[in-house]
Amino acid sequence: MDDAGVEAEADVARRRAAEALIVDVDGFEGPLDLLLTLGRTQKVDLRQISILALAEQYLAFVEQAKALRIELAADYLVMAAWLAYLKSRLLLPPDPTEDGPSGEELAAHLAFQLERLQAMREAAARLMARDRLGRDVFARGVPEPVERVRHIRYNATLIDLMRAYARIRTKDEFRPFVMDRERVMTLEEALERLRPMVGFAGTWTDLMSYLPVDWATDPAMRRSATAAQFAASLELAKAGRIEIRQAETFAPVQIRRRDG
Amino acid sequence: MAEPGDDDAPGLFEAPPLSEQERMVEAILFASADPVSVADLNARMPHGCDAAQALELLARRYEGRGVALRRVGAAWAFRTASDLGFLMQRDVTETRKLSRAAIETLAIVAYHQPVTRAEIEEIRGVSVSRGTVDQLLELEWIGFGRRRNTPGRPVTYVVPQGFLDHFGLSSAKDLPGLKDLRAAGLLENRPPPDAGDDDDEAQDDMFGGEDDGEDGR
Amino acid sequence: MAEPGDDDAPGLFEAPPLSEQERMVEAILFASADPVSVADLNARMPHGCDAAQALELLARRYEGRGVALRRVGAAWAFRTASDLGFLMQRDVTETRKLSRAAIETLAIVAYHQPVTRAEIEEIRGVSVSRGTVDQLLELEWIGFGRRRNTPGRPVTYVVPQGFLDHFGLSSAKDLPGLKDLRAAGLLENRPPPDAGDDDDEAQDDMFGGEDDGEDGR
Repeated sequence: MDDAGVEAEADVARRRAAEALIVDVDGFEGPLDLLLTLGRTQKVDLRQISILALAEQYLAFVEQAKALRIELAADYLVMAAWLAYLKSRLLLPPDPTEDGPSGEELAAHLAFQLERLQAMREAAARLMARDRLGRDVFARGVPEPVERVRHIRYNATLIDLMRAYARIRTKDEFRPFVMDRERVMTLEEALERLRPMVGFAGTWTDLMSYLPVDWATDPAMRRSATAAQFAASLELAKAGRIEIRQAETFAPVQIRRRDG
Repeated sequence: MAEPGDDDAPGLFEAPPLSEQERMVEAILFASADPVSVADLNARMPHGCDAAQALELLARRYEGRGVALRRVGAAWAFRTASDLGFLMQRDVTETRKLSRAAIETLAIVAYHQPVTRAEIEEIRGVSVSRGTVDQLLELEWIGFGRRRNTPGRPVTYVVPQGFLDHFGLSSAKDLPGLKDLRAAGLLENRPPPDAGDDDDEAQDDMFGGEDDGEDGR
Repeated sequence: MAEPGDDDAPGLFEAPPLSEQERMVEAILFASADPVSVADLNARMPHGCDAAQALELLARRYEGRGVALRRVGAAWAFRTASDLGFLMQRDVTETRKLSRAAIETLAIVAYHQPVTRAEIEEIRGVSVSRGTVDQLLELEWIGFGRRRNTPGRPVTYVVPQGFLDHFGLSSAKDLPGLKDLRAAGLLENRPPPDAGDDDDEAQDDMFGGEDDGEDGR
């Protein structure tokens, strides 16, 4: 075999290897996975891996993929750009004007990431190789269900008892938080009275004529009843039951049933 | 069966020792969803095993344990020891408050014992349902006293030891009086019109009145 | 609390002898397919029992048997001895084969717990699909831990009892090779070297993926 032949053969082998990688591109789980695979071909301990060489391998891979018109996912290209940057920082003497980590620091971190991913893969393999429940080790075949028995426990304290007793004992006079309102007419009371009466008020009628007789004499009661009745009339007007009018200030307030 | 090399070749494959066979039977019966017959056991165990013999050993080993080896028809299974069935129940205790009717009825019995149902109803102002009384009886927070010597001889209710125990009282006389209730802020409304009177007396007048100590308790 | 007769009355109800307690623990654990916690055991056994002590006795009794007492986190379960798995071939339930992504994600959660999704993605160098996480959650091989106290308060993942049970681990500390990995610094979440802001961003883009599952989910 002549030299040219040997060279050609080597070339073919190299191309085949590259193509094998590329054909496999779908099988890689992202750029880091690819880098790890490439790193393993260096056949050294991952801790002694040459990141520079790795970056070159990766970039070559991307170039070849492009040449073969294989579409690479964006993150492969982002990684390629980053590795090209890393490569330049590793090759060029450090630029004192430039901030940020050195090429070595970046390379060391990438090496760490690769080593960590590799370690997790090995851990995963060891984990899956363990004796596993349902495959190597078995649980009880006939578990007996635990029957739930419900007990209801009633609870009452002495305070509950005393409160209950206090409630009964003082039922007649016990009206908590209610003020004494013997001489006050509430809005509810006034509404209650007025509602059935206005049904008959076909013509304008003085509101005061509705005042209950027994509330009309005592001034305090009269005042309360007037106010309550007026408020009630406003409520009824709001509800659309009646109309209200007043000719002038202080003139009698008149109401009338509203039809329809 | 008829395959070559499948024939009994004594000595070629030693059967595992009996103690191993016992472990195997134990594991199979433990994991199996259904009872397993001796034939099935033999089929699943290595060649030359004697499941029946292993079962015997195993049954003896589990004698008096928390689980027992049981024969189910022609097959075998582990079952919970029959005296431990109670462990397969889980008691769920729910605490509930007594209904308002129940606690009021209970309070009336406690303060007015012995008291008839009619009296309870009179004091509460509403009728007392049978369910309420039954519930309190069941809780042993009220009990039956003597029958009243009035027409119809109605039963009376009293508070028994169970009530005192639950409420931490040494006797029904230790129940706080109305004065105490007021002091404790449980009666925070204005004093009744005849304030100043001895409340405890008023209480007696009001409720103890008619049947006044008649049973001579 | 203050109710008399409801309190522990030592000596009133003697706890059963320890040998009886051992039987009880045996019965309860035998009856359950899932691990039972010590607290649950104590709750189900009569008052005054000490399940932990009984468990110790029981574990010794089952040493070398066809079924073994196994600790699973804070709980215990009987499992067939691992050398006898071959007898149970017919009981094997076919489990869906996990994808490589799922297996790796599981290992990362186990070894790095509590770990956020962003951290898993950083370690694997690719985004983690929702399906992968869902599958592992459904198998109860991963579970939710506390939220991380970092911006966005991302959820963390941890391995629960189901994981320990499936892989025959007493605790997450028994994960194979855990110590070596930690000693080698491979369980650290080492941030990328403090690059100029540009680099930082590039890094995020690279590993956070477009669907940037981190934080605000």
